[in-house]
Amino acid sequence: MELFFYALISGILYGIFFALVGIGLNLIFGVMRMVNLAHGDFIMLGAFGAWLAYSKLNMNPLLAIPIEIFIFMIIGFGVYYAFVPRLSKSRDPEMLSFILFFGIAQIIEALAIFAFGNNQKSIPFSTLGKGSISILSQSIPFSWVVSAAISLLMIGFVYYYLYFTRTGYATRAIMSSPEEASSVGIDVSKISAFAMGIGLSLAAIAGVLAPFMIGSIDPSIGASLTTTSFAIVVIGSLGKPIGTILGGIIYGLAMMFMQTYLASWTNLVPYVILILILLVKPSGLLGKKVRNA
Amino acid sequence: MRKKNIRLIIGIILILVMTALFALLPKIYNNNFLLFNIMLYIALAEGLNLIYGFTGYLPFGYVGFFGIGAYSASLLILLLHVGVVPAILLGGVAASIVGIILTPLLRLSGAYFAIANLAASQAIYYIISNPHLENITQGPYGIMLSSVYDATASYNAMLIVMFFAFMLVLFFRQSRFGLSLMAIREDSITASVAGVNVVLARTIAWLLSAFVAGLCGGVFAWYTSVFYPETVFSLNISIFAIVFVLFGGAATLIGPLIGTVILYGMYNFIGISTPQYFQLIYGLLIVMLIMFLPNGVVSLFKKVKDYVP
Amino acid sequence: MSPKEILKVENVEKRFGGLKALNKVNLSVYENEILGLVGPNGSGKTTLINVISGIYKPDAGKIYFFGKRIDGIATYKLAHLGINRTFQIPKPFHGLTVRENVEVAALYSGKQCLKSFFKHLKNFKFMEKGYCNIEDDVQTAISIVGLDKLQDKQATQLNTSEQKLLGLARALATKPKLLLVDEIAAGLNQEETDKIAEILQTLVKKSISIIVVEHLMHFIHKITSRVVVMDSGSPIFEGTLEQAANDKRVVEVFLGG
Amino acid sequence: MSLLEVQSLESGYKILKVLWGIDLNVEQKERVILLGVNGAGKTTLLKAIMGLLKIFNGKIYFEGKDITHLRTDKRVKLGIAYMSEIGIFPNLTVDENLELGAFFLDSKLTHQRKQQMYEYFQDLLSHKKALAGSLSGGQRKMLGIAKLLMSNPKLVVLDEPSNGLSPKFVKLIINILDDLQNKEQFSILIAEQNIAFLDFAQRGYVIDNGKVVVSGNLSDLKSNNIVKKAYFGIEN
Repeated sequence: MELFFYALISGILYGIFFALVGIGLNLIFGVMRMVNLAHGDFIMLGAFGAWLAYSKLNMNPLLAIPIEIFIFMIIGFGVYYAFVPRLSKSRDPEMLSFILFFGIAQIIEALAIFAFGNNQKSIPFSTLGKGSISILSQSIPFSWVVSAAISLLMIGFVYYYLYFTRTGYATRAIMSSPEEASSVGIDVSKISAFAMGIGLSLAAIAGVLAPFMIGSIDPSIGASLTTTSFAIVVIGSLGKPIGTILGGIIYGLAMMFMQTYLASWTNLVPYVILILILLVKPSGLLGKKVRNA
Repeated sequence: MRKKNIRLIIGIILILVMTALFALLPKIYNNNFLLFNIMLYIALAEGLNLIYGFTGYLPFGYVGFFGIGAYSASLLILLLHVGVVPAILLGGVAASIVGIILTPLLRLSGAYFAIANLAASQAIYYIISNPHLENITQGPYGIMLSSVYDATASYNAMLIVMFFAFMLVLFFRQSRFGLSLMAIREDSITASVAGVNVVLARTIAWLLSAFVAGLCGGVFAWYTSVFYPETVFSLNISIFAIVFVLFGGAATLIGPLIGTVILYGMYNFIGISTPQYFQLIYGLLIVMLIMFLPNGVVSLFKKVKDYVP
Repeated sequence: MSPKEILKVENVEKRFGGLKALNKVNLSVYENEILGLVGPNGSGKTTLINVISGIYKPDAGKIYFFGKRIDGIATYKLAHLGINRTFQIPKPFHGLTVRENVEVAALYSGKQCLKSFFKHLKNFKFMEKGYCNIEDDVQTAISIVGLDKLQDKQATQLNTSEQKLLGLARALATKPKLLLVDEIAAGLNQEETDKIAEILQTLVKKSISIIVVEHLMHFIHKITSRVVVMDSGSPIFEGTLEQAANDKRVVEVFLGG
Repeated sequence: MSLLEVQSLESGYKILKVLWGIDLNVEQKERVILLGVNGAGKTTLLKAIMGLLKIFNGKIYFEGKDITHLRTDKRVKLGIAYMSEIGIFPNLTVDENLELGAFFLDSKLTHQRKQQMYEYFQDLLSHKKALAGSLSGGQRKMLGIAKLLMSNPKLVVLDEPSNGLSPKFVKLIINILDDLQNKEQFSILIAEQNIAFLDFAQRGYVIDNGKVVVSGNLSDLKSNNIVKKAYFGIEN
């Protein structure tokens, strides 16, 4: 029972963090139907941002968050205007975006190796607060709680943006139909570029927390984070950013319970979940994105 | 003479020249390892071309079949004492069987298929490398095949597999079966209206593609004789094959060949010691290709397009 | 002697979610006729075509083709049996030439042909010309629609009307006995429309029955002897177009109440 | 100067040309109807006017300004409001839909305008927080019209507002439009196949196969034979 509660609590905390990991990918897909295969690499960059702040500038890594939001907003606008309008006109935007962002992922990873080397880097957990706190008589590291709280806060911001601001309405209008959106006077490309900026910033913020949740970081962690993000997003339904919270928590719980009871098979979790969901209920979770015949 | 027949003749000549070249090169050039790897990637790229080029499904987890081929062949040799050649063939069959298990993935559209296939290959990797299965797969500790090691024979086996992959692609390129596959790639509903059994044709291409990767894996295992799960399930194998095909041009015989020779050559030149340089270059190449040349280098030869095998 | 009935649609229903796209549809097509299928958008015309050509499976009802039940049979098998169609928006196989487009369709147009395909596959003769003797079928189909001169062109290089003709040629290459033509005149000018009307009329003389779905009434008027008017998923009228124009219910459907 | 002037417009979808040279104009405060069977090109024409389709040839002027190649959202800002056949965002609430109808106005104006709309459409007020997709067919059209008028447009362009409605609701919609047009004095271009709208309009065009076949004032159009010819392609 001890183990069960531990797995439950840590699973939920991790789940909230993983929701943040996936939500940017889903936002970008929902708004512009682009598959950001470099999502994990943007997370990795965010993580290195935190590491730089901590080890080079002696800052609290959390202070990297506002700076990263600023930087990744700009990157988001750049990426949008450089690629998306042109891709949208092609015959198969979804597939081409997939390959294009795969290329971008390779570039990011290579540049990260130039900048940071191949060695693993880490930030001591204690920078987010020392010791642990007791929840349901389970001792949980304080850094997990802080990370989960920040993740929740960020998801709250996304929710607020989408459901309580006019730009947010416009963003949801574009998700529902770009054509309809432009015919009520919405500048679809500007709002989409902004969504790209938000999506990448969210990835970066997840990255800032990654050293505390995932452990040490290196430039190669991007690929598996991308697949994990896909698993999370697909569970919660693609194209619906808020659904990602559900995906994150299911994923976090599945992982923690596996780690508690069947540790050596934990690595399989994201892949098996992803395949099972795609096969069992592809139409339900992916809308109409299923091939005919 | 019809363009198609000219194309066939060029294709056959090309295949014969390439095969002869790789048969003779070891006598004058002693970097046997490099030659083997080029053949390996040509075969893998052409095998991936069967499914990506002709049906449009991008198998990001193609390496899964390669790894399955390597492990099946090795375990058959080690545990059941099967002869090397039949073991490699059975490795190909094993890859195809995994392909059959994964056929439901073909129901998914482009990007989801690619991601699901990637996930499948990772799942296979984590199963095979799991320490709990040490008694069967040796888990993470890898495979030792030194008892059957034979550098020359395994090199020649690779030559045959490459030839076989070439012939399959040429068959797809020239035959009406290949034509119906391309029709499916363009529009599966219209193809079925034209009388093509879409599901069957697609599955055949998928299984043949898996078979080629499985054979490559088996021969690779024989040639290297010592390997770890992460060697034969390295995502880089998928990525290289995909990039080579994209670069050269899919759905042709010569595209993946050009892609492999140029890019693997470059990799060998600058990449092995500092792989990030190569990674940067092919990352940039992909971005440029998608933006400016989505059909690969081959599409530059528009005028003679009909003669490109 | 009454003309032979080749297609019989019996109480066919098709739902999409809560929406009944087809509701108890009964319809017959006879030998050597062009039947016009008209009605407002969303009345179920294209859905009916999709059900007959096997793209959708009906939720209820039966369809007979030469007395044989065909509802729920896969599209490609229907193509082999002799039912084929064109699409409103032409869908040529890009990257294939005009001739190759038609070849794909001709390839599977008969059992004997299929057998010989595999026989030659076994003997590795698959690349030889005429293994399946489909060359004649391909050429016939191409010349009926008049694309002979363009047959080595890439399908993408064709204009709209040529792409529509290519769609027709592809359908003809499967040697259909029943041809479903979905809004072929949309987007064409008068001259091109007339040409297609002429082609369809020659096809009927070759014992191909045709169902034409069309909004262009003068086109329907010119080539059909009988029309069926659909509304909200059911046929509400059957007769000549003149009779339809004077039928109170039909007028109501078209002009609103 | 006409409010909207369309000159020999050709447009369509990718390779499919649907409009073959359309001439049309709408004057200030005028109600113009566009009749034709489905597939005649009505929706295509409206989309082309809104900039949602590529213009192959011809010109579009709004208040004398050439808007042929202007982006859709900028046209809306000039004062053309458009209601497509769907007309609403089903995944957004009623209130959010209205808010988006005047997306480029400042929030104070938007708020005032919203109150005005809730006054016009009492029914919508009681469903303020409901998802637009959960409304009944009639309510959706009301919401569509309210959203349309949010931005105080000079010209409203409606695509088949009667689509899917029972004759009773069609009457209701016509009455609402009639009433609002009298109050707010915008111009209307309305595409319909339901001739119940004939009485509502002052002038109209009948299009067939992407061309204007008949145009004129109400009495011209009411001569049943002309409409029938356009609808059935036969004379009798």
